[in-house]
Amino acid sequence: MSAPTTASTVDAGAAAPTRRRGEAVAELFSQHGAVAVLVLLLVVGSLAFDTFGTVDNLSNVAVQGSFLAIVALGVTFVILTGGIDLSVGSVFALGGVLAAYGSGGGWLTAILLPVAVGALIGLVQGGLVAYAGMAPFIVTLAGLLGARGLVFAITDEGNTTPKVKSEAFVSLGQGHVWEATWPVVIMLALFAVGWVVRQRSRAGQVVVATGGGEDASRLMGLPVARVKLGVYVASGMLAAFAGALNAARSSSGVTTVGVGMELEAISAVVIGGTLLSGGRGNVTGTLAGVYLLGVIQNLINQVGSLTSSIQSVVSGGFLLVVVILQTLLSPSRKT
Amino acid sequence: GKAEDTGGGSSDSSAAQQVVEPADQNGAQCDLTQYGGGVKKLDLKDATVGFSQSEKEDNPFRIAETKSIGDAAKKAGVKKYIHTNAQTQLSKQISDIQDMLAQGVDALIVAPLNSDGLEPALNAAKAKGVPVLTVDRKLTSGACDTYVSFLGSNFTEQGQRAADQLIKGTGGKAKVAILLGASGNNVTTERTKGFVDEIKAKGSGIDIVAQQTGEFARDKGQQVTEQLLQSNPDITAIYAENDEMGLGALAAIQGSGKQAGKDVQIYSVDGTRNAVQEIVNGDYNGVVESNPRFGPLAFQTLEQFLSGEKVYENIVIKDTEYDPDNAEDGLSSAF
Amino acid sequence: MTDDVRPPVLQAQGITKVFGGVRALSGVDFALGEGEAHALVGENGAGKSTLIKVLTGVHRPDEGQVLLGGEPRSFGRPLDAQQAGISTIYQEVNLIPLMSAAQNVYLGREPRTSFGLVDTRAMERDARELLDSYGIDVDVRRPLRTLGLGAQQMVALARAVSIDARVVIMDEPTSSLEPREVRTLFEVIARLREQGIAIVYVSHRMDELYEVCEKVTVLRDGRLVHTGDLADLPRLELVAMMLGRTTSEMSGSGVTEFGEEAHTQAAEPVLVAEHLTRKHEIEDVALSVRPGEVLGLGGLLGAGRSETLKAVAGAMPLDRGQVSLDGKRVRSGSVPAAIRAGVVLLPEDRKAEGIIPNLSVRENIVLAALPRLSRFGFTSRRKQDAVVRTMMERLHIKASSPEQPVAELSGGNQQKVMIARWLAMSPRVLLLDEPTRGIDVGAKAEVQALIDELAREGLGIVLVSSELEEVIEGADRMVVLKDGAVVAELNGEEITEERLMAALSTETALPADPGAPPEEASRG
Amino acid sequence: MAEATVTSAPTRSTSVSGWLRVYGVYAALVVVLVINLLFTDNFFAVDNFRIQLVQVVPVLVVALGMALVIGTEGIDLSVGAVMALAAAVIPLWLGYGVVPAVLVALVAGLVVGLVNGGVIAFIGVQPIVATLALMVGGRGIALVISGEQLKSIQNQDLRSLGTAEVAGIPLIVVIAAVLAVLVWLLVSSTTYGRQLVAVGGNRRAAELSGLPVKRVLITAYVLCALLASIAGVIGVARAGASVPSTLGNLIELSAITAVVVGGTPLSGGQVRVWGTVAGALLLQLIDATLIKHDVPDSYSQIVQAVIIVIAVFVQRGKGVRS
Ligand SMILES: Nc1ncnc2c1ncn2[C@@H]1O[C@H](COP(=O)(O)OP(=O)(O)OP(=O)(O)O)[C@@H](O)[C@H]1O
Ligand SMILES: Nc1ncnc2c1ncn2[C@@H]1O[C@H](COP(=O)(O)OP(=O)(O)OP(=O)(O)O)[C@@H](O)[C@H]1O
Ligand SMILES: [Mg+2]
Ligand SMILES: [Mg+2]
Repeated sequence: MSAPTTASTVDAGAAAPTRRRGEAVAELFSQHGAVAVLVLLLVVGSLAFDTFGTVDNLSNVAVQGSFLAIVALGVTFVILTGGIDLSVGSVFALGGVLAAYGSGGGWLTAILLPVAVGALIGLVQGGLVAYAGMAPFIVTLAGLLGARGLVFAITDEGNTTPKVKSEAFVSLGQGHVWEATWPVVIMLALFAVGWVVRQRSRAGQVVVATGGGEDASRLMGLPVARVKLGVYVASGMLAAFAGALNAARSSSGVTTVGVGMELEAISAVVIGGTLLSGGRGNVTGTLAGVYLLGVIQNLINQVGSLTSSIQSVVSGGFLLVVVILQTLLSPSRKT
Repeated sequence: GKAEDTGGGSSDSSAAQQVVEPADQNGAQCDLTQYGGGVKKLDLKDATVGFSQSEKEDNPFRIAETKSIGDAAKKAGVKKYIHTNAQTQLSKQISDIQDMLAQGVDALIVAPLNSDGLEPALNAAKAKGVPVLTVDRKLTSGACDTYVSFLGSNFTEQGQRAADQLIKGTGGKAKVAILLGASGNNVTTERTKGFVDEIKAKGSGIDIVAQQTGEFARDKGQQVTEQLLQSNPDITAIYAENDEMGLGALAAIQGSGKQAGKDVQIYSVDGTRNAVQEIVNGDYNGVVESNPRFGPLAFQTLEQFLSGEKVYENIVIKDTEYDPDNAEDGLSSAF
Repeated sequence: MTDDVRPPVLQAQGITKVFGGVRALSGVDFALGEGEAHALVGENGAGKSTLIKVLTGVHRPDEGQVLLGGEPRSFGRPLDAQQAGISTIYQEVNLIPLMSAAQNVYLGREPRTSFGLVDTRAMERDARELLDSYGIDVDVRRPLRTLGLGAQQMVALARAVSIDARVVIMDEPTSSLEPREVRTLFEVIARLREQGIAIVYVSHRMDELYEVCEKVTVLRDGRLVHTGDLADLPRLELVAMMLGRTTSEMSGSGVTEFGEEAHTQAAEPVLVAEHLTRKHEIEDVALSVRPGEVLGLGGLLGAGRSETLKAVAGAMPLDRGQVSLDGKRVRSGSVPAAIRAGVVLLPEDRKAEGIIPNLSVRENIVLAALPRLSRFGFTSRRKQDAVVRTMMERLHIKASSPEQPVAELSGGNQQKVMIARWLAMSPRVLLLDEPTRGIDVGAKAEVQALIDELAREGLGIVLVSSELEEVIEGADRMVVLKDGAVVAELNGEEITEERLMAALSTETALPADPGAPPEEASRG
Repeated sequence: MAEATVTSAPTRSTSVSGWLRVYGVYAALVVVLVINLLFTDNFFAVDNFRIQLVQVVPVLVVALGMALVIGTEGIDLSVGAVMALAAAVIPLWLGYGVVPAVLVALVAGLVVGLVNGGVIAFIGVQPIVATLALMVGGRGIALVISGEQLKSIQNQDLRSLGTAEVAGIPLIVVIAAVLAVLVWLLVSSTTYGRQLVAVGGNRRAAELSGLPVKRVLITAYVLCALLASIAGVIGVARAGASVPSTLGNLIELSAITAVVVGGTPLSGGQVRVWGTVAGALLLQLIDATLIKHDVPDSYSQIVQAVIIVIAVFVQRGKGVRS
C-alpha cells in the first residue's frame, strides 16, 4: 500500500489548469453578464434615441434606480443565504410614512424611526426563519401583508398622507452633492459597504456558505442562525431606509408606494447573476440588474407611444430573455 | 390599487364633451408670468407635448382619457406628442415625467396617480419652465406654482351626489353597505368622505352597516357583497365607488335570490355604458358620472395659457348623473 | 502505551438518543483519554455517528451528559464544540460545493489583513500548501464540487486538522480514499498524536483500525457492548462482537467474501464501450464486459473511474465514443436509454445521487421499476409489495417497515436499498461505484457475496472500489485508469497489488490526450 | 445520515407537535368554524356555506396545480396571468359556442405551461423568475388580445356554468371537487405522481434512476397552467364578464399560501392535496370572517398575516426553504 506521493500529486493537478480557464470565463459571464447586457443597452439606446445619451436623461435614470437598488442590496444578502424577502415593498411604504411622521422631530428622527421599525420587522421575520425553521417565502409573505396593513392602520386606512416637515430631510432626497443627487451618492456608498461585506468579510463568507449548504455550514461550526437573522434585519432596515429616502424625495409619505417592489428587487438580484437557491452571487451584479430594469423602462418611454399593455409584454419578454442568457452562461447549471 | 373607473362599451371621444361648472369660472387665474419662474410664449403647432397617464389603460375610463387627449393633441396639430404610463406606481410616474422633460417636452399634461408625492417631477418641470396641466385628480400642492391649473371632477361632490340619489331613491330609509375603492387611493378617500358626510347631514333614517374594500374590481365587489348580504340580510342599498364594483354587487344580489334595484338598490360613480344600461334594465338605481374626456378642454386651456391669456386654476367639470328617468337618453353619452 | 491515570479529555455518560420512535443510543458511556487514538466500531446503524453528533453538539442527548476534561458541558451547536477544541470530520462530506477548496478549508476563520478584511491571497496560499502536504494538488480556487468525492474528503480532513484542537473526531474518513491518501491520513494522525491530540476514529475497514488505534469501543443497536484495548482483541472476536455473534459462527475465510475461483464467462462481451471521451475528464477509454464477468477498474483518486462509469451509464454527456450492448448501439448521454438496454449504475455519492430521502424504503426500491409495476399509468401496490418483500429479504435490508423514510436508515442499509432498486430492473450489466463504501463488515460481506452471486447468474459487472482487496479479489479482469486514460489491463492471476501499483507509477506515454495543453502531456 | 433527515425527511412522531404537523390545518379549520358559529350572525346557514364554497373555487383550483409544481421544488407565479389570458380569449371564440371557447382558453394555458416548463426543465432557469416573466408579460398579452376592453358575457350557456347547480350543489363546486379528487389520484397512485415527488425530493438521484425528469417537470407546469385556465373560465362565468385586467390578480400568492398552510413544504418532495384543499378553505373562511365583521382593510391584513404565520408555525418541518 504505497505510491510515491511526489509522482502522484502531479498527475491529479495536471488536469486542473485548462479546466479552470473554461470555468473562469463562464463564471465571469454569469457573474457579470448583467453588466455586459447593460453596457450593450446603453450603446444601443444612445444610437437609437438622441435624447437618451444626454447627461440629463442618464442622471434621471440614476436617481430613479437608486431606491430600488438600496432595497435590492438587502434582498441580495437574503437570497445569498438561500432565503427570500417578499416584505420589502410593504416595508418600503411603511418606512416612507414613518419618515414623514418622524420628520416632525427633525431629519435624524425621520431616518432613525423607519430604520428602527424596519430592523424590528426584520428581527421578527429573521427569528421565525432562523430559529423556528419556517419557510422564508411564507414568513415574508405574511410580512408583506402585515407591514402594508400597518401602513393603512397608521394613516386612517390610507385616507391621510403625511407630509414631510423637515426641510433638511427633504433636501436629503432632492439636494445635490456636486453633480449627483444625494440618493445616488448614498446608494453607491451602501453598495461599496455591501461589496466589502460580501467579498472581504468573514460574515460575507458565512452568508454564502449558509446558502451553499446550510447543514454543512452548521456542522462546520458556522453561526448559521445568527447570520440568517442578520440578513433579514439588514434587508428590513435597507428597505425602510430606501422608503424614507423616497419620502424625502417626494416630501410626503405616500401609502401606496412599493406595491410589487419585492418582485422587481428579486428579478434585479437574479438578473445580476445571484443564484436564487443561494450560495453564489455578488452585489455588483445586483446593481447592474437594477439599472438594466431602469434603462428598459427609460427606453420604453423614449419610444413614448407604447400602451401600458405592450409595455408589460416588452418588459416580461425582456426579463425572460435575460434570465435565459444568464442561465445558459452560468457554470453551476444543473443538468 | 386598480383604476377607479371601469366599464365597457366604446370610448369615442366626440360623445358627451366635458362642460365646465359655471360656478367655478370666477376662481383664481394663472398666466405665463405668474407660473413658476415664468414661461415663454409658444404656439402649440411647434410644441412637444407630453402626457403622463397614471394607471394602465385597461379600463374604459383610462382608455377614454388617454384616447381623448391623444386625439385632441392631433387636432391641435402639436409638433410631437409622447405619452407614458406609470402603471399605478408613483415612483414610475415621477420617472416618466422626468424622462419626458429630459426628452425636451414644452408642455405637460399629467393625470396624477396621487395627490401627493409628485413634487420632484413637478419641481423639475418648473425649473425647466415647462407648464404642467393636471387632469382628473387634484394635487394638494399649490396651483399656478407647482402646476398651472387643475381640470377635472370633484370626487367629494360625486360622493355627495351619489348620497343624494340614494336618499331620494330609498325615501330616506335604508341600511347601506359601501364598497370602497382601493385603500390609500385619493378617489376612494374623497368619494367615501363626500358620501358619508352627506348621509350624516341629510339621511337621518339611513345607517351605514358596512364599509369593505372591493378594490375597484368587479369580482371582488361581487364576493364582498355576497358575504355582506348573507351576514346582514337586512341590507337594502349598496353604494359602490365605481361602476365595476356596482356591477359585481348586482351579480351578487341576483345570486342571492333578491331582486336587484328593488329589494337592494345599487348606486355607483362612473357613468360607464354597462352600468347605465343596467339602470335602463331596471336592475340599477343610480350612477353619478365622472367624465374622462379631458382632451379638448385640456388643449384649449394649454393653448390659451401658452398664448399668454389667463386661465383658471380650477376648472371643474360638470358631471351629469343617470337615474331611471334619464338613463334611456343618457345611454349614448355614457363611455 | 496508554496509562489510564490521565483523566479522559472527552467523555460521555449514559447517553440516550431517540429519533421519533428509533432508539439510536441507549445509555452509552464513552471515554477518550489524553492523546489516545480510540476506535469507535459497530454495524451500520449501531449509533456511531449519532454518538459523535451528541459529543459535538449536533444532537442534544435525551439522557446523559457530555464531559470535557472532567467538567460537564452541553454544546448547543457544533460551533461550541469546535471552540472547546473538538474538531470533527462528519460522515458524508460536509463542505460547500459551490465555494472554492481554499474557502472551504478556512471558512469562519479566514486569515485577515490588518483592516480585519479577509486576506484572500494568504488564504489561497496557505490552502495550497496545506493540501500539497497531503498530496492533493488541486487548484484551490476551483469550486469544490468539481473535485471527486475522494479529493473532497481530503479537503474536509485538511480543514478539520488545521483547526487547532485537543480532540479530532473522524467519522469514516477513508470511506472513499485510495491507499495513497489513506497513507497520508495516517501520517497526519501520527503527527497529531505527537502533539498529544486525541483521536476518535470510525471506520468499517478492520486493518485500518488495528493500524491506527490502541483503544476500541464497540456499539451494537445503540448499546455499548465492549470498550478496552484493541491490541489484545483478536480481529475475529471484534467482528463477532459487532455483529452480535459468537466467533464459532464466523467464517474465517479471506478478507472479502468473494469466491476464490474465477467466474465461468461467456465468450462474447455483453457490453462494449469505445473511445469514451470527455474533455478534462476521460480520454478515449475503452472497456468490455462479458456476461458473468466482474471487471475491475483500478486507479488512483481522481483517475476518472467514476467518470468512466457515468459515461457508460449515459449519466455524463460525451464528446466522443459509444457504448453498445450485444452489438446494439446505446444512445449515449441518456440514462433512460442505457437502463432500457439493461445497463445500470450504482452511484458513488449515495446521499447526493442515490437516495430520495423523503420517500419510503418501498418507494426508493421500486422507483426505477415503477412503469413496469403499473397498469395504464396507475401504480399497483400489490406488484410493488411483492418486489419489495423479495428484495428486502434477499438483501437483508434492516428497516422498521417498508414504509420507513429511507433517510432514517443507516448507511449500509441505504446502500442495499440502492442495489435493490437496480436488481428490481433485472439488468444485464451492473456498474458499481464504491458499492461497499461506508458499510459495515457484515453488510460488506453480504454485498460482496451478492456481487459474486449476480455474476454467477450471468450479469456483467463493472466494479470500482477504493478498497484494493475488494477489486483484486473480486475482479476477474482489471482495467487500470490514470488521468482519465487506460494505462494497463490485467487478467486473472496478474491482478495483484504490485502489478497495479506498477502500472500506475510507471512513466506511461500511453494515450496522451491530444486535446490537452502541454502541461497536461508532461506528467510524472 | 442525520443530515439527510434534517433537510427533508418527515420524521413520524407521536408528540403533539408531530400531530399538529400532520393535522394542523384541519384543526385550524375547525377552530375558525367554531369561532364563527359562536360570534358570526347567520353563519350556520346553508347559503352561507354555499357562498364560501363557491368563492373558494378559483383559489382552490389554482392551488391544486400550484401544489404539483411546488412538489417538484418549483413555484409558478404566472397563474394569475393565465387566468387573465383565458378570460381574454373566451369572448373572441364564444361566437363558435361555449365548448370551442373553453378549449381555446385551455390551449392558452397549455402554451404558457409549455413555455414555463420548457424554460425551466431544458434551460434550467429558476422557476420563480421564469414564471415571473410570464406573470408580467402574460397579463400584458391578455390585455392586448382583449383590446384592453372588458366584455360582458351574454352567452347564457357560459353564464349558467357559473350559476347552475347539480343536486343543489353549485356546478363549479362540483367541478372543483372532481378536480381535487383527480389531482389526489394523480399524486397518490399514478406512476407520474410518484415520479413527480421523487424529482422534487432529489432531482439528481431521479435522473440517475432513469426517470424522465424533464418530462415530469414540464407536465407539472402544464397541469398547473391548465388548472389556472380552468379557474379563469370559472371566473368569467361567475362574473358574467371577461375582465382580463383584474381577474386573478395576486391569486398566485393566495394559492401558494393555501398550499403551504396545507402542509406541503416549499422544499418539494411532498404533495398534500387534501391539506391544500383545507388550506384554501381556511383562507376563505378567514377572509369571510373579517368581512362579515366589517374589519377595516388594515387590521384584516394584519390578522391574516398573523394567522398564516401561526398556521405554518405549528406544522413546520425543519429546514424548509424558499
Ligand atoms: N436524524 C435521524 N432521524 C431518525 N433516525 C435516525 C437519525 N439519525 C440516525 N437515525 C437512526 O439511528 C440509528 C443509528 O444511526 P447512525 O448513523 O448513528 O449509525 P452508524 O453507526 O453511524 O451507521 P453507519 O456505520 O452506517 O454510519 C440508525 O438506526 C438510524 O436509522
Ligand atoms: N487528488 C486529486 N487531485 C486533483 N484532482 C482530483 C484529485 N482527486 C480527485 N480529483 C478530481 O476529481 C475528479 C475525478 O475524481 P473521481 O473521484 O470522480 O475519480 P475516481 O477515479 O472515481 O476517484 P474516486 O475513487 O474518488 O471515485 C477529477 O475532476 C479530478 O480532477
Ligand atoms: Mg455513521
Ligand atoms: Mg469516484
